[in-house]
Amino acid sequence: MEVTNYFTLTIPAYSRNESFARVVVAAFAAQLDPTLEEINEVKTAVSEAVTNAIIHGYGEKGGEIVITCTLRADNTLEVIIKDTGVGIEDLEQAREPLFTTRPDLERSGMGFTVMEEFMDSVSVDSKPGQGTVVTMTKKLSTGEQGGHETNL
Amino acid sequence: MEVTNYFTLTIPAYSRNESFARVVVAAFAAQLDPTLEEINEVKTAVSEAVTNAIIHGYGEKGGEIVITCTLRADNTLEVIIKDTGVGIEDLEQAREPLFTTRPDLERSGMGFTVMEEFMDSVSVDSKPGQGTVVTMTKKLSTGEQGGHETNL
Amino acid sequence: MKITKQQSGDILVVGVSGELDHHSSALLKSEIGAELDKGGVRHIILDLRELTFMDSSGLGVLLGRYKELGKWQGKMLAFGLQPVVEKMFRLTGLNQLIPVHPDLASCYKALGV
Amino acid sequence: MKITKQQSGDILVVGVSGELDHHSSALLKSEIGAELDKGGVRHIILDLRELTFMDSSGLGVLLGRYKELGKWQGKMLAFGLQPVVEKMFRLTGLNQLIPVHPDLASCYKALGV
Ligand SMILES: Nc1ncnc2c1ncn2[C@@H]1O[C@H](COP(=O)(O)OP(=O)(O)O)[C@@H](O)[C@H]1O
Ligand SMILES: Nc1ncnc2c1ncn2[C@@H]1O[C@H](COP(=O)(O)OP(=O)(O)O)[C@@H](O)[C@H]1O
Repeated sequence: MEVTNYFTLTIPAYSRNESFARVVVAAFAAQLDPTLEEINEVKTAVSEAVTNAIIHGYGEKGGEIVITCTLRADNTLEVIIKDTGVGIEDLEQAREPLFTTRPDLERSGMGFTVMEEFMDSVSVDSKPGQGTVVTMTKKLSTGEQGGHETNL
Repeated sequence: MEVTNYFTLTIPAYSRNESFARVVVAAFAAQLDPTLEEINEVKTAVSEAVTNAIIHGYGEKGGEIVITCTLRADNTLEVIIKDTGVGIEDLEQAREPLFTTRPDLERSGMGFTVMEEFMDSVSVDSKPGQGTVVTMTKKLSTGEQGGHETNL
Repeated sequence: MKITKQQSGDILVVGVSGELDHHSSALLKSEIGAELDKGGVRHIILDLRELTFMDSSGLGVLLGRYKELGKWQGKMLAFGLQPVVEKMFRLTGLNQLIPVHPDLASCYKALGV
Repeated sequence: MKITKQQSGDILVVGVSGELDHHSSALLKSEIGAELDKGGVRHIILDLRELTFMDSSGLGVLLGRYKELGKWQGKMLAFGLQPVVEKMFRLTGLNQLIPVHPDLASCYKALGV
Protein backbone atom coordinates (compact mmCIF):
# COMPACT_ATOMS: atom_id res chain seq x y z
CA MET A 1 0.00 0.00 0.00
CA GLU A 2 1.35 3.41 -1.03
CA VAL A 3 3.15 5.51 1.62
CA THR A 4 1.50 8.94 1.87
CA ASN A 5 3.68 10.51 4.55
CA TYR A 6 6.39 9.63 7.07
CA PHE A 7 8.90 11.02 9.54
CA THR A 8 12.01 9.86 11.38
CA LEU A 9 12.74 11.36 14.78
CA THR A 10 15.91 10.83 16.81
CA ILE A 11 15.86 11.81 20.51
CA PRO A 12 18.12 11.18 23.48
CA ALA A 13 16.79 8.55 25.92
CA TYR A 14 15.79 11.05 28.62
CA SER A 15 12.58 10.45 30.56
CA ARG A 16 11.48 14.05 29.87
CA ASN A 17 11.31 13.12 26.17
CA GLU A 18 8.56 10.54 26.78
CA SER A 19 5.88 13.22 26.53
CA PHE A 20 7.62 14.87 23.56
CA ALA A 21 7.61 11.54 21.68
CA ARG A 22 3.88 11.13 22.38
CA VAL A 23 3.06 14.64 21.16
CA VAL A 24 5.04 14.21 17.93
CA VAL A 25 3.41 10.90 16.99
CA ALA A 26 -0.04 12.24 17.93
CA ALA A 27 0.46 15.40 15.82
CA PHE A 28 1.51 13.24 12.88
CA ALA A 29 -1.43 10.83 13.24
CA ALA A 30 -3.81 13.80 13.58
CA GLN A 31 -3.46 14.63 9.88
CA LEU A 32 -5.93 11.76 9.24
CA ASP A 33 -8.39 13.29 11.72
CA PRO A 34 -8.81 10.12 13.82
CA THR A 35 -10.97 9.90 16.93
CA LEU A 36 -9.68 11.16 20.28
CA GLU A 37 -9.77 7.56 21.54
CA GLU A 38 -7.54 6.35 18.72
CA ILE A 39 -5.07 9.19 19.35
CA ASN A 40 -4.96 8.31 23.05
CA GLU A 41 -4.35 4.63 22.28
CA VAL A 42 -1.47 5.46 19.94
CA LYS A 43 0.00 7.88 22.52
CA THR A 44 -0.14 5.21 25.22
CA ALA A 45 1.52 2.54 23.06
CA VAL A 46 4.28 4.97 22.05
CA SER A 47 4.80 5.90 25.70
CA GLU A 48 5.24 2.22 26.64
CA ALA A 49 7.82 1.46 23.94
CA VAL A 50 9.81 4.69 24.46
CA THR A 51 9.84 4.21 28.24
CA ASN A 52 11.07 0.61 27.78
CA ALA A 53 13.96 1.82 25.61
CA ILE A 54 14.92 4.39 28.28
CA ILE A 55 14.62 2.09 31.31
CA HIS A 56 15.38 -1.39 30.01
CA GLY A 57 17.28 -0.80 26.77
CA TYR A 58 19.65 1.84 28.13
CA GLY A 59 19.28 1.22 31.88
CA GLU A 60 18.51 4.94 32.36
CA LYS A 61 22.05 5.82 31.28
CA GLY A 62 21.08 7.63 28.06
CA GLY A 63 21.60 6.67 24.41
CA GLU A 64 19.46 7.43 21.36
CA ILE A 65 15.96 6.37 20.38
CA VAL A 66 14.83 6.47 16.76
CA ILE A 67 11.10 6.71 16.03
CA THR A 68 9.88 6.19 12.48
CA CYS A 69 6.22 6.71 11.55
CA THR A 70 4.63 5.89 8.23
CA LEU A 71 1.12 6.57 6.95
CA ARG A 72 -0.28 4.51 4.11
CA ALA A 73 -3.09 5.18 1.64
CA ASP A 74 -5.39 2.77 3.54
CA ASN A 75 -5.04 4.98 6.70
CA THR A 76 -2.70 2.55 8.44
CA LEU A 77 -0.22 4.13 10.83
CA GLU A 78 3.03 2.23 11.43
CA VAL A 79 5.25 3.24 14.35
CA ILE A 80 8.75 1.80 14.74
CA ILE A 81 10.65 2.47 17.97
CA LYS A 82 14.29 1.46 17.99
CA ASP A 83 17.04 1.46 20.57
CA THR A 84 20.60 0.08 20.47
CA GLY A 85 20.60 -0.95 24.12
CA VAL A 86 20.98 -4.29 25.87
CA GLY A 87 18.29 -6.15 23.92
CA ILE A 88 15.90 -8.85 25.19
CA GLU A 89 17.05 -12.43 25.98
CA ASP A 90 13.67 -14.20 25.97
CA LEU A 91 11.13 -12.40 23.80
CA GLU A 92 8.22 -14.70 24.58
CA GLN A 93 8.66 -14.30 28.32
CA ALA A 94 9.10 -10.51 27.99
CA ARG A 95 5.70 -10.20 26.32
CA GLU A 96 3.83 -12.10 29.05
CA PRO A 97 1.48 -9.95 31.14
CA LEU A 98 3.01 -8.98 34.52
CA PHE A 99 6.51 -10.17 33.56
CA THR A 100 9.19 -7.61 34.39
CA THR A 101 12.92 -7.78 35.02
CA ARG A 102 12.77 -4.56 37.07
CA PRO A 103 10.28 -5.00 39.94
CA ASP A 104 12.77 -2.88 41.94
CA LEU A 105 11.70 0.10 39.80
CA GLU A 106 8.00 -0.63 40.42
CA ARG A 107 7.53 -1.73 36.81
CA SER A 108 4.16 -3.41 36.37
CA GLY A 109 5.18 -5.76 33.56
CA MET A 110 2.15 -4.58 31.57
CA GLY A 111 3.92 -2.53 28.89
CA PHE A 112 3.75 -5.05 26.05
CA THR A 113 0.20 -6.05 27.06
CA VAL A 114 -0.91 -2.41 26.75
CA MET A 115 0.79 -2.04 23.36
CA GLU A 116 -0.95 -5.17 22.10
CA GLU A 117 -4.31 -4.04 23.43
CA PHE A 118 -4.14 -0.53 21.92
CA MET A 119 -2.57 -1.28 18.52
CA ASP A 120 -3.67 -3.70 15.77
CA SER A 121 -0.31 -5.44 15.61
CA VAL A 122 2.92 -5.41 17.64
CA SER A 123 6.10 -7.17 16.57
CA VAL A 124 9.37 -7.12 18.49
CA ASP A 125 12.79 -7.78 17.07
CA SER A 126 15.69 -7.90 19.52
CA LYS A 127 19.23 -9.16 19.79
CA PRO A 128 20.97 -9.29 23.17
CA GLY A 129 23.77 -6.72 23.19
CA GLN A 130 22.52 -5.03 20.02
CA GLY A 131 19.15 -3.50 20.79
CA THR A 132 15.42 -3.72 20.27
CA VAL A 133 13.00 -2.72 17.52
CA VAL A 134 9.27 -2.54 18.29
CA THR A 135 7.01 -2.24 15.22
CA MET A 136 3.34 -1.41 15.78
CA THR A 137 0.52 -0.75 13.33
CA LYS A 138 -2.97 0.62 13.71
CA LYS A 139 -5.64 1.43 11.17
CA LEU A 140 -7.07 4.85 11.97
CA SER A 141 -10.44 6.28 11.05
CA THR A 142 -10.52 9.52 9.08
CA GLY A 143 -12.75 12.55 9.52
CA GLU A 144 -15.32 11.22 7.04
CA GLN A 145 -15.73 8.08 9.12
CA GLY A 146 -16.65 9.95 12.28
CA GLY A 147 -13.47 11.53 13.58
CA HIS A 148 -13.26 15.34 13.97
CA GLU A 149 -13.08 15.00 17.74
CA THR A 150 -9.39 15.73 18.12
CA ASN A 151 -7.83 19.15 18.11
CA LEU A 152 -4.09 18.64 17.75
CA MET B 1 27.35 25.93 26.71
CA GLU B 2 26.16 22.44 27.66
CA VAL B 3 23.50 20.78 25.47
CA THR B 4 20.53 19.77 27.64
CA ASN B 5 18.30 18.22 24.96
CA TYR B 6 18.01 17.85 21.18
CA PHE B 7 16.15 16.11 18.37
CA THR B 8 16.61 15.41 14.70
CA LEU B 9 13.51 15.13 12.51
CA THR B 10 13.45 14.07 8.87
CA ILE B 11 10.28 14.75 6.85
CA PRO B 12 9.36 14.69 3.18
CA ALA B 13 9.09 18.15 1.58
CA TYR B 14 5.28 18.16 1.38
CA SER B 15 3.43 21.39 2.08
CA ARG B 16 1.13 19.57 4.54
CA ASN B 17 4.21 18.98 6.72
CA GLU B 18 4.72 22.73 7.28
CA SER B 19 2.28 22.70 10.20
CA PHE B 20 3.70 19.40 11.52
CA ALA B 21 7.21 20.91 11.57
CA ARG B 22 5.90 23.95 13.49
CA VAL B 23 4.12 21.77 16.06
CA VAL B 24 7.18 19.59 16.69
CA VAL B 25 9.55 22.52 17.23
CA ALA B 26 6.98 24.29 19.42
CA ALA B 27 6.43 21.17 21.56
CA PHE B 28 10.19 20.82 21.99
CA ALA B 29 10.69 24.51 22.89
CA ALA B 30 7.75 24.30 25.32
CA GLN B 31 9.81 22.24 27.78
CA LEU B 32 11.43 25.53 28.85
CA ASP B 33 7.99 27.07 29.44
CA PRO B 34 8.60 30.15 27.25
CA THR B 35 5.99 32.86 26.61
CA LEU B 36 3.26 32.34 24.02
CA GLU B 37 4.80 35.18 22.00
CA GLU B 38 8.19 33.47 21.89
CA ILE B 39 6.59 30.18 20.81
CA ASN B 40 4.72 31.98 18.04
CA GLU B 41 7.89 33.68 16.84
CA VAL B 42 9.77 30.37 16.70
CA LYS B 43 6.83 28.72 14.88
CA THR B 44 6.76 31.49 12.29
CA ALA B 45 10.52 31.35 11.65
CA VAL B 46 10.38 27.55 11.27
CA SER B 47 7.45 27.88 8.89
CA GLU B 48 9.42 30.31 6.69
CA ALA B 49 12.51 28.11 6.43
CA VAL B 50 10.59 24.86 5.88
CA THR B 51 8.38 26.48 3.23
CA ASN B 52 11.46 27.82 1.44
CA ALA B 53 12.98 24.33 1.33
CA ILE B 54 9.74 22.95 -0.16
CA ILE B 55 9.15 25.71 -2.72
CA HIS B 56 12.60 27.00 -3.63
CA GLY B 57 14.97 24.20 -2.59
CA TYR B 58 12.97 21.37 -4.14
CA GLY B 59 10.72 23.34 -6.55
CA GLU B 60 7.66 21.61 -5.02
CA LYS B 61 8.86 18.26 -6.41
CA GLY B 62 9.53 16.60 -3.03
CA GLY B 63 12.79 15.62 -1.35
CA GLU B 64 13.71 15.48 2.32
CA ILE B 65 14.05 18.18 4.96
CA VAL B 66 16.10 17.60 8.11
CA ILE B 67 15.31 19.70 11.19
CA THR B 68 17.70 19.62 14.13
CA CYS B 69 16.90 21.42 17.38
CA THR B 70 19.22 21.87 20.32
CA LEU B 71 18.56 23.33 23.76
CA ARG B 72 21.46 24.63 25.83
CA ALA B 73 21.83 25.23 29.55
CA ASP B 74 21.49 29.01 29.03
CA ASN B 75 17.99 28.45 27.51
CA THR B 76 19.14 29.05 23.96
CA LEU B 77 17.21 27.20 21.28
CA GLU B 78 19.05 26.45 18.05
CA VAL B 79 17.05 25.31 15.00
CA ILE B 80 18.80 24.02 11.89
CA ILE B 81 16.71 23.44 8.74
CA LYS B 82 18.48 21.66 5.92
CA ASP B 83 17.56 20.71 2.37
CA THR B 84 19.61 19.18 -0.43
CA GLY B 85 17.85 21.12 -3.17
CA VAL B 86 19.03 23.67 -5.74
CA GLY B 87 20.78 26.01 -3.30
CA ILE B 88 21.05 29.81 -3.47
CA GLU B 89 23.28 31.63 -6.00
CA ASP B 90 23.47 35.06 -4.34
CA LEU B 91 22.95 34.84 -0.59
CA GLU B 92 23.13 38.57 0.06
CA GLN B 93 20.45 39.31 -2.51
CA ALA B 94 18.25 36.44 -1.25
CA ARG B 95 18.16 37.96 2.24
CA GLU B 96 17.05 41.41 1.05
CA PRO B 97 13.48 42.32 2.03
CA LEU B 98 10.99 41.86 -0.84
CA PHE B 99 13.48 39.93 -3.00
CA THR B 100 11.98 36.76 -4.46
CA THR B 101 12.78 34.56 -7.45
CA ARG B 102 9.17 33.31 -7.55
CA PRO B 103 6.79 36.27 -7.87
CA ASP B 104 4.75 33.92 -10.12
CA LEU B 105 3.88 31.95 -6.95
CA GLU B 106 2.86 35.14 -5.11
CA ARG B 107 5.90 34.91 -2.83
CA SER B 108 6.32 38.11 -0.87
CA GLY B 109 10.12 37.95 -0.55
CA MET B 110 9.75 38.56 3.19
CA GLY B 111 10.72 35.08 4.46
CA PHE B 112 14.29 35.84 5.53
CA THR B 113 13.22 39.22 6.93
CA VAL B 114 10.64 37.51 9.15
CA MET B 115 13.20 34.92 10.33
CA GLU B 116 15.65 37.71 11.22
CA GLU B 117 12.99 39.70 13.03
CA PHE B 118 11.69 36.76 15.11
CA MET B 119 14.94 35.00 16.00
CA ASP B 120 18.11 36.35 17.68
CA SER B 121 20.40 35.14 14.90
CA VAL B 122 19.95 33.66 11.42
CA SER B 123 22.80 32.29 9.34
CA VAL B 124 22.46 30.73 5.90
CA ASP B 125 24.88 28.36 4.28
CA SER B 126 24.15 27.33 0.71
CA LYS B 127 25.90 25.87 -2.31
CA PRO B 128 24.21 25.95 -5.73
CA GLY B 129 23.30 22.41 -6.74
CA GLN B 130 23.93 21.03 -3.26
CA GLY B 131 21.37 22.59 -0.93
CA THR B 132 20.76 25.07 1.85
CA VAL B 133 21.23 25.06 5.63
CA VAL B 134 19.48 27.74 7.71
CA THR B 135 20.68 28.00 11.33
CA MET B 136 18.65 30.12 13.74
CA THR B 137 19.03 30.73 17.47
CA LYS B 138 16.80 32.35 20.06
CA LYS B 139 17.18 32.72 23.79
CA LEU B 140 13.90 31.74 25.43
CA SER B 141 12.56 32.75 28.80
CA THR B 142 11.67 30.02 31.28
CA GLY B 143 8.68 29.72 33.57
CA GLU B 144 10.48 31.43 36.45
CA GLN B 145 11.09 34.48 34.28
CA GLY B 146 7.41 35.02 33.54
CA GLY B 147 6.42 32.32 31.07
CA HIS B 148 3.64 29.85 31.97
CA GLU B 149 1.35 31.27 29.28
CA THR B 150 1.71 28.43 26.80
CA ASN B 151 -0.16 25.19 26.95
CA LEU B 152 1.53 22.86 24.50
CA MET C 1 -7.74 26.47 8.08
CA LYS C 2 -11.41 27.23 7.52
CA ILE C 3 -12.91 29.90 5.28
CA THR C 4 -16.35 31.51 5.43
CA LYS C 5 -17.72 33.89 2.80
CA GLN C 6 -20.62 36.32 2.97
CA GLN C 7 -21.53 38.96 0.44
CA SER C 8 -23.67 42.06 0.96
CA GLY C 9 -23.94 44.37 -2.04
CA ASP C 10 -20.50 44.58 -3.65
CA ILE C 11 -18.66 43.82 -0.39
CA LEU C 12 -17.35 40.30 0.33
CA VAL C 13 -16.62 39.44 3.95
CA VAL C 14 -14.09 36.57 4.17
CA GLY C 15 -13.56 34.87 7.53
CA VAL C 16 -10.27 33.00 7.86
CA SER C 17 -9.77 30.76 10.90
CA GLY C 18 -6.90 28.51 11.96
CA GLU C 19 -3.42 28.73 10.43
CA LEU C 20 -2.65 30.53 7.17
CA ASP C 21 0.61 29.21 5.73
CA HIS C 22 1.85 28.17 2.27
CA HIS C 23 -0.15 24.94 2.41
CA SER C 24 -3.47 26.58 3.26
CA SER C 25 -2.93 29.76 1.20
CA ALA C 26 -3.75 27.89 -2.03
CA LEU C 27 -7.26 27.27 -0.72
CA LEU C 28 -7.76 30.90 0.31
CA LYS C 29 -6.61 32.05 -3.12
CA SER C 30 -9.04 29.78 -4.97
CA GLU C 31 -11.96 30.51 -2.61
CA ILE C 32 -11.64 34.27 -3.05
CA GLY C 33 -10.86 33.83 -6.76
CA ALA C 34 -14.13 31.97 -7.29
CA GLU C 35 -16.09 34.91 -5.85
CA LEU C 36 -14.18 37.53 -7.86
CA ASP C 37 -14.76 35.54 -11.06
CA LYS C 38 -18.53 35.90 -10.58
CA GLY C 39 -18.05 39.65 -11.11
CA GLY C 40 -20.15 41.19 -8.32
CA VAL C 41 -17.42 41.87 -5.75
CA ARG C 42 -15.76 45.28 -5.41
CA HIS C 43 -14.28 45.36 -1.86
CA ILE C 44 -13.14 42.67 0.55
CA ILE C 45 -13.28 42.74 4.35
CA LEU C 46 -11.12 40.12 6.10
CA ASP C 47 -12.52 38.78 9.38
CA LEU C 48 -9.36 37.51 11.09
CA ARG C 49 -10.71 37.06 14.63
CA GLU C 50 -10.14 33.28 14.48
CA LEU C 51 -6.79 33.38 12.65
CA THR C 52 -4.15 32.03 15.05
CA PHE C 53 -1.10 31.92 12.75
CA MET C 54 0.12 33.62 9.58
CA ASP C 55 3.54 33.57 7.94
CA SER C 56 4.92 35.37 4.87
CA SER C 57 3.13 32.92 2.54
CA GLY C 58 -0.15 34.17 3.99
CA LEU C 59 1.09 37.69 3.42
CA GLY C 60 1.78 36.82 -0.24
CA VAL C 61 -1.72 35.50 -0.91
CA LEU C 62 -3.36 38.52 0.76
CA LEU C 63 -1.15 40.88 -1.28
CA GLY C 64 -2.09 39.01 -4.46
CA ARG C 65 -5.82 39.45 -3.79
CA TYR C 66 -5.24 43.10 -2.82
CA LYS C 67 -3.65 43.69 -6.24
CA GLU C 68 -6.58 42.07 -8.05
CA LEU C 69 -9.03 44.39 -6.33
CA GLY C 70 -6.80 47.28 -7.43
CA LYS C 71 -7.77 46.59 -11.06
CA TRP C 72 -11.15 48.17 -10.33
CA GLN C 73 -10.04 50.42 -7.42
CA GLY C 74 -11.50 47.99 -4.89
CA LYS C 75 -10.29 48.12 -1.28
CA MET C 76 -9.23 45.44 1.16
CA LEU C 77 -9.74 45.93 4.91
CA ALA C 78 -9.15 43.67 7.91
CA PHE C 79 -10.46 43.45 11.48
CA GLY C 80 -10.10 41.29 14.58
CA LEU C 81 -6.35 40.58 14.33
CA GLN C 82 -4.81 38.52 17.14
CA PRO C 83 -1.46 39.89 18.45
CA VAL C 84 0.63 37.38 16.48
CA VAL C 85 -1.14 38.27 13.20
CA GLU C 86 -1.09 41.99 13.98
CA LYS C 87 2.68 41.71 14.42
CA MET C 88 3.08 40.21 10.91
CA PHE C 89 0.92 43.00 9.44
CA ARG C 90 3.05 45.67 11.14
CA LEU C 91 6.45 44.08 10.54
CA THR C 92 5.85 43.62 6.81
CA GLY C 93 4.05 46.91 6.23
CA LEU C 94 0.93 45.06 5.07
CA ASN C 95 -1.15 47.32 7.34
CA GLN C 96 -0.27 50.23 5.02
CA LEU C 97 -2.03 48.52 2.13
CA ILE C 98 -4.74 46.66 4.05
CA PRO C 99 -5.99 49.00 6.82
CA VAL C 100 -6.68 47.28 10.12
CA HIS C 101 -9.96 48.13 11.86
CA PRO C 102 -11.21 47.22 15.34
CA ASP C 103 -14.47 45.63 14.13
CA LEU C 104 -16.74 44.87 11.18
CA ALA C 105 -18.88 47.98 11.65
CA SER C 106 -15.84 50.21 11.38
CA CYS C 107 -14.81 48.44 8.16
CA TYR C 108 -18.24 49.05 6.63
CA LYS C 109 -18.08 52.69 7.71
CA ALA C 110 -14.67 53.11 6.05
CA LEU C 111 -16.21 51.83 2.83
CA GLY C 112 -18.96 54.42 3.13
CA VAL C 113 -21.75 51.96 3.91
CA MET D 1 1.78 16.78 36.01
CA LYS D 2 0.54 18.57 39.12
CA ILE D 3 -0.18 17.03 42.51
CA THR D 4 -2.39 18.36 45.32
CA LYS D 5 -2.63 16.81 48.79
CA GLN D 6 -5.23 17.26 51.48
CA GLN D 7 -5.58 15.26 54.66
CA SER D 8 -8.67 14.87 56.86
CA GLY D 9 -8.30 12.50 59.79
CA ASP D 10 -6.32 9.48 58.59
CA ILE D 11 -7.45 9.88 54.96
CA LEU D 12 -5.18 11.52 52.39
CA VAL D 13 -6.82 12.88 49.22
CA VAL D 14 -4.29 13.10 46.38
CA GLY D 15 -5.25 15.04 43.24
CA VAL D 16 -3.24 14.16 40.15
CA SER D 17 -3.63 16.35 37.06
CA GLY D 18 -1.98 16.24 33.64
CA GLU D 19 -0.06 13.23 32.36
CA LEU D 20 1.16 10.39 34.56
CA ASP D 21 4.01 8.55 32.85
CA HIS D 22 7.42 7.17 33.88
CA HIS D 23 8.91 10.68 34.01
CA SER D 24 6.24 12.14 36.28
CA SER D 25 5.64 8.98 38.36
CA ALA D 26 8.83 9.61 40.38
CA LEU D 27 7.32 12.86 41.68
CA LEU D 28 4.02 11.20 42.61
CA LYS D 29 5.92 8.46 44.46
CA SER D 30 7.96 10.93 46.51
CA GLU D 31 5.01 13.25 47.21
CA ILE D 32 2.87 10.42 48.60
CA GLY D 33 5.90 8.88 50.32
CA ALA D 34 6.55 12.12 52.23
CA GLU D 35 3.00 12.03 53.65
CA LEU D 36 3.16 8.34 54.56
CA ASP D 37 6.50 8.90 56.33
CA LYS D 38 4.80 11.35 58.70
CA GLY D 39 2.79 8.42 60.02
CA GLY D 40 -0.77 9.81 60.20
CA VAL D 41 -2.16 8.43 56.92
CA ARG D 42 -4.18 5.23 56.77
CA HIS D 43 -6.20 5.41 53.50
CA ILE D 44 -5.68 7.23 50.22
CA ILE D 45 -8.33 8.62 47.87
CA LEU D 46 -7.10 9.48 44.36
CA ASP D 47 -8.83 12.46 42.72
CA LEU D 48 -8.19 11.74 39.02
CA ARG D 49 -10.68 14.21 37.49
CA GLU D 50 -7.86 16.21 35.85
CA LEU D 51 -5.70 13.25 34.83
CA THR D 52 -5.61 13.19 31.01
CA PHE D 53 -3.09 10.40 30.41
CA MET D 54 -1.72 7.37 32.23
CA ASP D 55 0.44 4.53 30.96
CA SER D 56 1.71 1.34 32.64
CA SER D 57 4.40 3.32 34.50
CA GLY D 58 1.60 5.23 36.22
CA LEU D 59 -0.01 1.91 37.00
CA GLY D 60 3.24 0.71 38.59
CA VAL D 61 3.55 3.69 40.92
CA LEU D 62 -0.10 3.42 42.02
CA LEU D 63 0.33 -0.32 42.67
CA GLY D 64 3.46 0.42 44.71
CA ARG D 65 1.60 2.87 46.97
CA TYR D 66 -1.34 0.45 47.22
CA LYS D 67 1.04 -2.20 48.55
CA GLU D 68 2.50 0.18 51.14
CA LEU D 69 -0.98 0.92 52.50
CA GLY D 70 -1.52 -2.84 52.72
CA LYS D 71 1.10 -3.03 55.46
CA TRP D 72 -1.46 -1.52 57.86
CA GLN D 73 -4.60 -2.69 56.02
CA GLY D 74 -5.13 0.75 54.51
CA LYS D 75 -7.27 1.13 51.39
CA MET D 76 -6.80 3.02 48.14
CA LEU D 77 -9.81 4.36 46.22
CA ALA D 78 -10.13 6.50 43.10
CA PHE D 79 -12.78 8.77 41.59
CA GLY D 80 -13.33 11.03 38.58
CA LEU D 81 -11.55 8.87 35.96
CA GLN D 82 -11.60 10.16 32.38
CA PRO D 83 -12.41 7.49 29.74
CA VAL D 84 -8.76 7.00 28.73
CA VAL D 85 -7.68 6.46 32.36
CA GLU D 86 -10.70 4.29 33.12
CA LYS D 87 -9.67 2.08 30.19
CA MET D 88 -6.19 1.55 31.68
CA PHE D 89 -7.71 0.67 35.07
CA ARG D 90 -10.04 -1.90 33.47
CA LEU D 91 -7.55 -3.36 31.00
CA THR D 92 -4.90 -3.98 33.65
CA GLY D 93 -7.24 -5.11 36.41
CA LEU D 94 -6.15 -2.20 38.61
CA ASN D 95 -9.83 -1.46 39.36
CA GLN D 96 -9.97 -4.76 41.27
CA LEU D 97 -7.37 -3.48 43.73
CA ILE D 98 -8.24 0.22 43.67
CA PRO D 99 -12.05 0.50 43.53
CA VAL D 100 -13.34 3.26 41.26
CA HIS D 101 -16.07 5.53 42.65
CA PRO D 102 -18.17 8.19 40.93
CA ASP D 103 -17.24 11.01 43.34
CA LEU D 104 -15.42 11.99 46.53
CA ALA D 105 -18.48 11.58 48.76
CA SER D 106 -18.90 7.98 47.66
CA CYS D 107 -15.19 7.31 48.43
CA TYR D 108 -15.59 8.68 51.97
CA LYS D 109 -18.74 6.60 52.40
CA ALA D 110 -16.90 3.43 51.34
CA LEU D 111 -14.30 4.18 54.01
CA GLY D 112 -17.08 4.44 56.61
CA VAL D 113 -16.78 8.22 57.09
N1 LIG E 1 13.62 -1.89 24.73
C1 LIG E 1 13.91 -2.91 25.60
N2 LIG E 1 15.19 -3.27 25.83
C2 LIG E 1 15.48 -4.27 26.68
N3 LIG E 1 14.55 -4.98 27.36
C3 LIG E 1 13.26 -4.67 27.18
C4 LIG E 1 12.86 -3.62 26.30
N4 LIG E 1 11.51 -3.55 26.31
C5 LIG E 1 11.09 -4.50 27.17
N5 LIG E 1 12.14 -5.19 27.69
C6 LIG E 1 12.06 -6.33 28.65
O1 LIG E 1 10.74 -6.85 28.63
C7 LIG E 1 10.17 -6.81 29.95
C8 LIG E 1 8.68 -6.59 29.88
O2 LIG E 1 8.39 -5.32 29.34
P1 LIG E 1 6.99 -4.63 29.66
O3 LIG E 1 5.89 -5.57 29.35
O4 LIG E 1 6.98 -3.32 28.95
O5 LIG E 1 6.99 -4.40 31.22
P2 LIG E 1 7.84 -3.43 32.18
O6 LIG E 1 8.39 -2.29 31.37
O7 LIG E 1 6.84 -2.96 33.18
O8 LIG E 1 8.93 -4.26 32.79
C9 LIG E 1 10.94 -5.73 30.66
O9 LIG E 1 10.91 -5.90 32.06
C10 LIG E 1 12.34 -5.89 30.08
O10 LIG E 1 13.05 -6.95 30.71
N1 LIG F 1 15.96 26.66 0.80
C1 LIG F 1 16.14 27.43 -0.30
N2 LIG F 1 16.61 26.87 -1.44
C2 LIG F 1 16.81 27.63 -2.55
N3 LIG F 1 16.55 28.94 -2.61
C3 LIG F 1 16.07 29.55 -1.50
C4 LIG F 1 15.86 28.83 -0.31
N4 LIG F 1 15.39 29.70 0.63
C5 LIG F 1 15.32 30.90 0.04
N5 LIG F 1 15.74 30.83 -1.27
C6 LIG F 1 15.84 31.95 -2.24
O1 LIG F 1 15.81 33.18 -1.52
C7 LIG F 1 14.74 34.00 -1.98
C8 LIG F 1 14.19 34.85 -0.84
O2 LIG F 1 13.60 34.02 0.15
P1 LIG F 1 12.51 34.61 1.14
O3 LIG F 1 13.04 35.87 1.74
O4 LIG F 1 12.10 33.56 2.06
O5 LIG F 1 11.29 35.05 0.18
P2 LIG F 1 10.25 34.16 -0.64
O6 LIG F 1 10.18 32.76 -0.11
O7 LIG F 1 8.97 34.89 -0.46
O8 LIG F 1 10.73 34.18 -2.08
C9 LIG F 1 13.74 33.03 -2.57
O9 LIG F 1 12.90 33.66 -3.53
C10 LIG F 1 14.67 31.99 -3.20
O10 LIG F 1 15.16 32.42 -4.45
